Amino acid sequence: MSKAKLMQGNGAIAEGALAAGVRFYGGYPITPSTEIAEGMAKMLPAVGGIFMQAEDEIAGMGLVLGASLAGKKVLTASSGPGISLKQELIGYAAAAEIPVVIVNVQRVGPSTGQPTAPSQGDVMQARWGTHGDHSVIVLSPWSVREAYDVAVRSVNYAERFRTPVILLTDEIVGHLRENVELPEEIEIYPRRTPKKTRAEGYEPYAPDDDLVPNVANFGEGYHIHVTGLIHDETGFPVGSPKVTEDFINRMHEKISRAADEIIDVKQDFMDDAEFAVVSFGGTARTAYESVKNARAKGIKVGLIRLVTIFPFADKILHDLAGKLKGIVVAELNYGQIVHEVRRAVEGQCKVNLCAKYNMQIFEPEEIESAIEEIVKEVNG
Amino acid sequence: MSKAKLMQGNGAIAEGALAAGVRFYGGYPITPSTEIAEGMAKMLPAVGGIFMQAEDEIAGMGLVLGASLAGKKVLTASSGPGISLKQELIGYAAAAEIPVVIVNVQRVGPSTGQPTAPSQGDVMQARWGTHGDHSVIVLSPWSVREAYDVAVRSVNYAERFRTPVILLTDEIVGHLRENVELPEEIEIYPRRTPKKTRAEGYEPYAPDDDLVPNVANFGEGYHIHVTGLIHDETGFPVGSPKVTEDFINRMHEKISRAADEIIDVKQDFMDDAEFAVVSFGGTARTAYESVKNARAKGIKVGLIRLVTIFPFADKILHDLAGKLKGIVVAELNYGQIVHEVRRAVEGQCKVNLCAKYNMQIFEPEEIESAIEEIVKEVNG
Amino acid sequence: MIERSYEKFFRQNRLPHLWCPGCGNGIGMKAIVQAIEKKSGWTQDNTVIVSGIGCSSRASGYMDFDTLHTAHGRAIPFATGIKLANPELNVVVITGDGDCTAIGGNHFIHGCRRNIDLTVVLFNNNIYGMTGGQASPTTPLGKKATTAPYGSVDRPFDACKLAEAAGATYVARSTAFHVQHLTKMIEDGMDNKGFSFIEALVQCPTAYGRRNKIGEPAKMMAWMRDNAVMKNAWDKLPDEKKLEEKFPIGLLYKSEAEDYDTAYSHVIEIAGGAAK
Amino acid sequence: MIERSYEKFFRQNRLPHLWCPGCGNGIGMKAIVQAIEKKSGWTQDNTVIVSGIGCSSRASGYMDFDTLHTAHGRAIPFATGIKLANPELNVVVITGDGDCTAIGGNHFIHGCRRNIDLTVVLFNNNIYGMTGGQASPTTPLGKKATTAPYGSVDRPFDACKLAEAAGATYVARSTAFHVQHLTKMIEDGMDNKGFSFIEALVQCPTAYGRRNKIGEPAKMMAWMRDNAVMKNAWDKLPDEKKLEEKFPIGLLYKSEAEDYDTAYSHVIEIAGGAAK
Amino acid sequence: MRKQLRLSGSGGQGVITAAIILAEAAVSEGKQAVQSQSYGPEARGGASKSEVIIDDEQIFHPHVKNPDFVLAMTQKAADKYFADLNPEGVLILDDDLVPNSPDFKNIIRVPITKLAVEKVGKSLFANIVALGVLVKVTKLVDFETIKKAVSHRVPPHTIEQNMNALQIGFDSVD
Amino acid sequence: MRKQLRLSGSGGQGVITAAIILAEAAVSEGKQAVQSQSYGPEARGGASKSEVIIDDEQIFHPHVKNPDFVLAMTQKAADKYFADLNPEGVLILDDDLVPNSPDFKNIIRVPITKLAVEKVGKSLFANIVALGVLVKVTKLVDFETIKKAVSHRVPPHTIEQNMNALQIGFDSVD
Amino acid sequence: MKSEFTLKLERCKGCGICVAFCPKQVLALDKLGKVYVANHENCIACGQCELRCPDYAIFMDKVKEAAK
Amino acid sequence: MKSEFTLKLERCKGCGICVAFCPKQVLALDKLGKVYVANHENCIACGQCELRCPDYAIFMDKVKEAAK
Ligand SMILES: Cc1ncc(C[n+]2csc(CCOP(=O)(O)OP(=O)(O)O)c2C)c(N)n1
Ligand SMILES: Cc1ncc(C[n+]2csc(CCOP(=O)(O)OP(=O)(O)O)c2C)c(N)n1
Ligand code: SF4
Ligand code: SF4
Ligand code: SF4
Ligand code: SF4
Ligand code: SF4
Ligand code: SF4
Ligand SMILES: [Mg+2]
Ligand SMILES: [Mg+2]
Repeated sequence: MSKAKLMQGNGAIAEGALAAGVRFYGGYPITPSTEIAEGMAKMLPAVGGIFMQAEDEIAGMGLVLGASLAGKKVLTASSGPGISLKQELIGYAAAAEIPVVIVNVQRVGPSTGQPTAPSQGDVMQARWGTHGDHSVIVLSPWSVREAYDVAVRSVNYAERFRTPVILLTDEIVGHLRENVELPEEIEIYPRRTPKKTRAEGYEPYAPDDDLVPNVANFGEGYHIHVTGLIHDETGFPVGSPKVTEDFINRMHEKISRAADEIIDVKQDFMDDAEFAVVSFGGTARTAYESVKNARAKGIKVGLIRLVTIFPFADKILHDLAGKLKGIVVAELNYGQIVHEVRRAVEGQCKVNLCAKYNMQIFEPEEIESAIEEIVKEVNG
Repeated sequence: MSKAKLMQGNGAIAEGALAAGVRFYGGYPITPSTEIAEGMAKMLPAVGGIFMQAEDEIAGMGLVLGASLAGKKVLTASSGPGISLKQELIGYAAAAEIPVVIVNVQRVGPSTGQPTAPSQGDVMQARWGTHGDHSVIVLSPWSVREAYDVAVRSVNYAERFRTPVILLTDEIVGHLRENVELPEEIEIYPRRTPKKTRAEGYEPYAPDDDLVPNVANFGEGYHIHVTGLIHDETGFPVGSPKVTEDFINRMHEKISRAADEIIDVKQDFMDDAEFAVVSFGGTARTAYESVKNARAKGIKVGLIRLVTIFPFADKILHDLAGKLKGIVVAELNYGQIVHEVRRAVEGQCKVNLCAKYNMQIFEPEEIESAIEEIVKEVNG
Repeated sequence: MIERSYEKFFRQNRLPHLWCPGCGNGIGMKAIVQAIEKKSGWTQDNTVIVSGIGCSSRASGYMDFDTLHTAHGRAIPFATGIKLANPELNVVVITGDGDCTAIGGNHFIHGCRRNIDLTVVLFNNNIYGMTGGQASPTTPLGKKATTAPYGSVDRPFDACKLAEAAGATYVARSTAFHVQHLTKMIEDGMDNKGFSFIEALVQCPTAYGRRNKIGEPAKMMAWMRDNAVMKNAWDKLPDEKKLEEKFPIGLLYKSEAEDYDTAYSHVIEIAGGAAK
Repeated sequence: MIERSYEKFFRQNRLPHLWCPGCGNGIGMKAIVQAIEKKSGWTQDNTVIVSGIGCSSRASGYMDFDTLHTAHGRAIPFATGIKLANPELNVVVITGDGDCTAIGGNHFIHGCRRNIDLTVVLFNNNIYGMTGGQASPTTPLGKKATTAPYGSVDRPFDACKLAEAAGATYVARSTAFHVQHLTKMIEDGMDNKGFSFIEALVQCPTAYGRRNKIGEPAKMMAWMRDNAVMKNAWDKLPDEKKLEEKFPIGLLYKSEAEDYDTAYSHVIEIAGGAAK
Repeated sequence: MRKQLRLSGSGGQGVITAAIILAEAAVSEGKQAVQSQSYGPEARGGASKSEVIIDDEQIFHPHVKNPDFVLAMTQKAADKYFADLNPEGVLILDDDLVPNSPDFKNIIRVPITKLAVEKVGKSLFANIVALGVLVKVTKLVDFETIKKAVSHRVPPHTIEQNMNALQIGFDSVD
Repeated sequence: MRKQLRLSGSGGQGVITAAIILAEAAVSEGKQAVQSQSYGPEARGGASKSEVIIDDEQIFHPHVKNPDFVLAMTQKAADKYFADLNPEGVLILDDDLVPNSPDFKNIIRVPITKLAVEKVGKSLFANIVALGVLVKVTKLVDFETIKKAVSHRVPPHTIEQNMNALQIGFDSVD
Repeated sequence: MKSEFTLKLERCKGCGICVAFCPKQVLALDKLGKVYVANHENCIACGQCELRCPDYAIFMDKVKEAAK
Repeated sequence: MKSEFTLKLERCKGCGICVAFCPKQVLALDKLGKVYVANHENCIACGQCELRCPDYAIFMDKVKEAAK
């Protein structure tokens, strides 16, 4: 018998987070993310962790941010309406540099939309949903196994960069069950710890070499102050232009500096490709078949799959575009990532949108025709 | 004595909204938007209208959406943290097509940030803050008089397109007092009314010629149903791919179709310009001086000022870029609208960012040097 | 058969409703329309039904009035906006235990506080039905839910107590078993010019009953019959007889206070905008 | 002078604090640190102060513990997360009337319901101080605020009643005038293993007093002195003497119930994760 | 060898559970399997559909377009889902709940729910009876494998009844 | 003729009101005026600053970089804001509240708060006394105009005291 | 005979509430789970069935005894 | 003399609370609004001033009468 088992995407996220050390979950149920909460409710107490159902999504964020500050690795999950409600505190996590992973299992919006149907309509929100300049890491898996891996990675990134990480999946992957073999061992990034004592002049928000501060957990005797106001290295608010500028720079640079490492773009059939499909999440599974089918018809097309959505793979896409005749962006929405792709490509090649937003997932033929279309448009 | 008077930007917004027919305000106080609420609290009951202080920003949105459905023109105002909280119901307004104007007087974020300092850091949030595909109109004034005008226009657009309109101003304009002469008469777009009786088969969400539905007010005997679920022309939810697609298309097209009319881009010194500064809101005032100063030094530079931020002026910028050597985007944030400009420009000319995010407004020299910089970079 | 007069209050083309077999929501919804029917001056044209999100909140879609299916937890602010914008309208809110006391808890207590003239009917099934059985703020201690697989440890709210403490001027409780009583409680609530709160216990055989091994709808209603005690009797009950599962039904609290719209009309007067 | 022992609980380099002359927040903050001082086992290292946003909530920045200045209204969820993640910590919440009962109202009642082991001190100044004087849910009827220029018509909350109805196991009230009593009330609240709520009436001369023509801080405190009635005396007071402005102070409610963390430890046991 | 199945019915009939068990059985035999589902837009009482793809190779696109087998446990489901059935495929219907057979070549009618009620004691077991039928008809997994898969999924005290249900379903067709 | 002013002090001193009244007076004389303000990051007790630009032509950039006049009502404000004063400009200080004069050429010291307390009866009127001083020193608006502007702004029952305060300020310098 | 029944069977979901609360065991569910009147003669026209049916599927009208 | 005062004047904001609640009119505010001890001899060392000072600016220590 093989070691593979059938597992659901949402379940794999819960398992991955648990494996990466998450010991606190706070959140509010919503379709199609609820299985993550339910899995956590079952599994966490069995390892001495805590699951708490909050009174709403905002409280869910508050709970996990508090627990994170008290030393636990934390997770929360929701879908569109709940993610919209969490926006203020996502910004708080960014500003106060609190490690937290927020899962968004996307369904059709806007508003209540089509609650049980798949979509990828929250991509731009993941980047820009909260007010003010901030940075964020957004990852999107295409398979159940990758959901597990990305969950581990999200927890690690949250801890390493002390930043909110959005695990942006979709109903396709979240509710899909398929074969997985889980890794025996995974790498875990431990909670960062102070490198100085108070006597040595410890400053909780003083950046380490990687620009990330080693903020002490509450209860360790450091008497730190944490605030959503803009603050200096001591953690206390300061109304100074210099501090403000430095703070906002550091927020962005701690991530952009590590961008090459964070940005994970998979390429298939790209070696000799003249055309490419850019896709992500559950849609990329269909795009993969479309590309294979188009290859079978002799079209030199490849697949560029964004596992990391933000920071956006500007440079990779810019460079690839230089060698391509055309790009089809396949996404399950009215057109969102296509804007980012167009921006990155800077007119070097044609960029067409293959969008679908009728509550159903793509069929391979639909992306195939978009490929054939662009080939025709370019090659005449 | 002149008819001019000294008026504050926030006050002008309140006055403009009142003049445009707003008779209901619901919201929660927050710096630097509070004067709008305070103005409404004072003025509304004097014209028989209602001001209500909500228990939070979400309730504030709920109040105005309910009141709008019951036939009143409505306004709410807030700033970053509160706008983040309103996101879910902004999406509801888009989905259920409820006229509402939401004012965001921007301050420094993320999170609590620098509550009393100016910023333009919520521009992309205004477009993408709520989950799911949706469209929205975003307007930004640069002066107190324009704040009044834009308030009138926002109310008119909300009514005409039955959509949330975001009046995106900033602390600069919001708290600025300057000379204004208010117009004696303004054009007012009245609440849309049903064109059929129930007996004639009235369907509240059946689009009119302009794709906007003539939804009856509550209490007029139509027995309509309003929901945030995706619905068909009857207003009732339907789990159909076709209905979903049509719905999302119409949401977008009712606005994109009128885009030429909505998009308001002011151009100064652009006739013979080789370079341009793109700016908006309070920052554009400084940019204007910078451009004048640069002109004085012989640089052929003009100012492109976005009064309408979304729908974005893709075509205008694309066309202008074709004739320009370089564009400087001046914005009081880490770089947001520059992404949109780059996307629109498609590599036709150089696009540089002149960003400032240290809680202070630009000085003319800063944008001037950015102009000189790009001239040097391009002309060598 | 004589056509039942309350049937005109339903959108016939949308029936049968989508609730599960034996779901108590259907009983609650009928109680509401029957109460409306009895109110003189309340018509289909001047009555608005507002609901949140949840199984219970789907009721608005079946009722032939102007109806509003808002967002989860937000029915009361929307309803408040409607009422204040047009005080001629009679506004009824239908909400669930999650909708009203979890995500909507703040709006609930503030509605009570301001004494907005609304009739709020809470369909309390002690669970999140719509999303498949997560614990709600009214799930009893020890009961199971998908998010309380080991039994709930969160102490439940008494929504009626909360309403009273927050300022509601009419507070009553009844159950799906006691249909006629429930109808009367709603009717009386509609008479109160101010915030009226009626908690209607309803069975959810699917998401609550099944998991807690009392799945039969009729059994759940029999439980209501056996444990509900009329308020008068309850008040006379010695404490030792107020056993675990027993609870009072009937009018639990009533007081007099100016409703918000009337209060605000004074503001308009002072401000000189009386020609409202 | 003998150095006052409670001064060590302040971050000396951040004093003087930024509150207005005569603001009652300073008195409330001192009461809290003096209460902490009296608690055996509570140290600067194992005590966490959590606040929301508002003038009152700036207190956390002046206190030399691990301190957390959250977002407006959200102190209780953050505090709950901290307490559950590390039950060894003593968690004190400082909040304002707007922070706790307006935007934070839902978290407040849910904290009470779950009986989380927190000590929540509400600095009630009947106004939004920080944003310059808008009405709060505790602004008395008829009083003026920038958003109630014609006098408030929103009936105010009795936060203590609300806490009790929502499930808090310790509820007390005192005032900035009654400093020692206030300190005692906070101290006793800290002894309660469960949700303890202490409402501290504090004067805001700037945003409330001035607009309502009682601007002098000492006058506002004299009002507290003259209108507060000790609970025992209050209970004996005939109704006709419970005049408009009179209010009870002291321990208003107390009950026994398992706190959330203890309750959840049973879940962990059942689930087999006892080695917590 | 790719085979695609669609199991359909209404909310409470357990077709999703049946599909999951089938996929689990396939996986335990070393095959690749993908299971997905969709509910009606209405959370309650609406239609319910679950799809399983079984293959020797990795499965990307997870959606079944032209299933090889369709199980329909209500008339509505039968009417809606037979249309895109592979013409060579098989349509399995609950004999009582689908009074009108759609116009399709290969139809197998089994009184699934009735068997569950009459022979196992509760309509609750209809999905497991159906699973027995499916295993027999599709030959995608061993009967022994499906027995193991079922006993892993169901509450311990119901294993016996479930085994019984499986067997009854399996034996109801030939 | 562009003239730029900065009025500074601490939270409760009313410098913002004074600036607004000055700008209103300028506008009523047909000039262009722009008034802006900034609080400390702390809402309470912090520093408070308000700027006015008066010109014949439209004013775009609203920020004062090198003011022609600075009024400082606290030591902190004086120390902070004299630095970018136009070297030919004037620095007006509250004599009691700014014990140490910054190192600047043109300084006018007036016991503004003391005058308000002693001659008008309340420190509350210090800002209006300051306004009187400013009008005299800057000559930007007529004394009559500022009197009208003040009486439009303040509560009716305080007009007399305010006129008195204005006059006292106006007369305190020559 | 004191009662006349109208069954809107497309509405009946077979929940069994009417069956359970009928004091006289008049009602029953058929194979497909729809209500039917099994023992009409026992009916006392109390109306409990109609009262509690959550689906408005069963209607009981009293008819004059004479009509028997 | 029964009391000794320590004034942390950088903290005093001149709110007048100590002045108002002193039962013996011992305290007063100076021109710049800072507290000072005006009539020390009247002080009864009751501690009300220290108790209610919101700014922790005034401290009263009892000293032995003998020290007089
Ligand atoms: C903001 C938001 N969060 C969560 C949900 C998901 N959701 C829909 S209904 C519901 C709970 C319903 O429970 P209740 O209010 O008790 O109604 P019931 O279904 O039990 O009648 C939840 C959590 C949502 N739609 N929106
Ligand atoms: C989400 C959000 N909304 C509004 C505000 C603005 N705000 C800051 S403090 C405050 C009210 C403060 O009142 P209260 O809690 O009573 O505290 P006080 O200042 O009176 O002590 C408000 C409305 C905010 N910071 N965040
Ligand atoms: S899940 Fe429960 S509440 Fe929802 S329809 Fe079914 S029985 Fe009713
Ligand atoms: S505004 Fe009021 S609450 Fe805030 S610091 Fe001043 S006096 Fe205190
Ligand atoms: S109560 Fe109604 S739905 Fe239930 S079985 Fe009887 S008739 Fe059918
Ligand atoms: S009317 Fe009464 S006796 Fe007759 S069937 Fe109905 S419940 Fe039974
Ligand atoms: S109470 Fe304190 S702050 Fe106020 S005047 Fe006295 S010493 Fe100064
Ligand atoms: S100790 Fe008592 S008497 Fe002495 S100054 Fe203080 S308050 Fe007055
Ligand atoms: Mg419920
Ligand atoms: Mg307050």
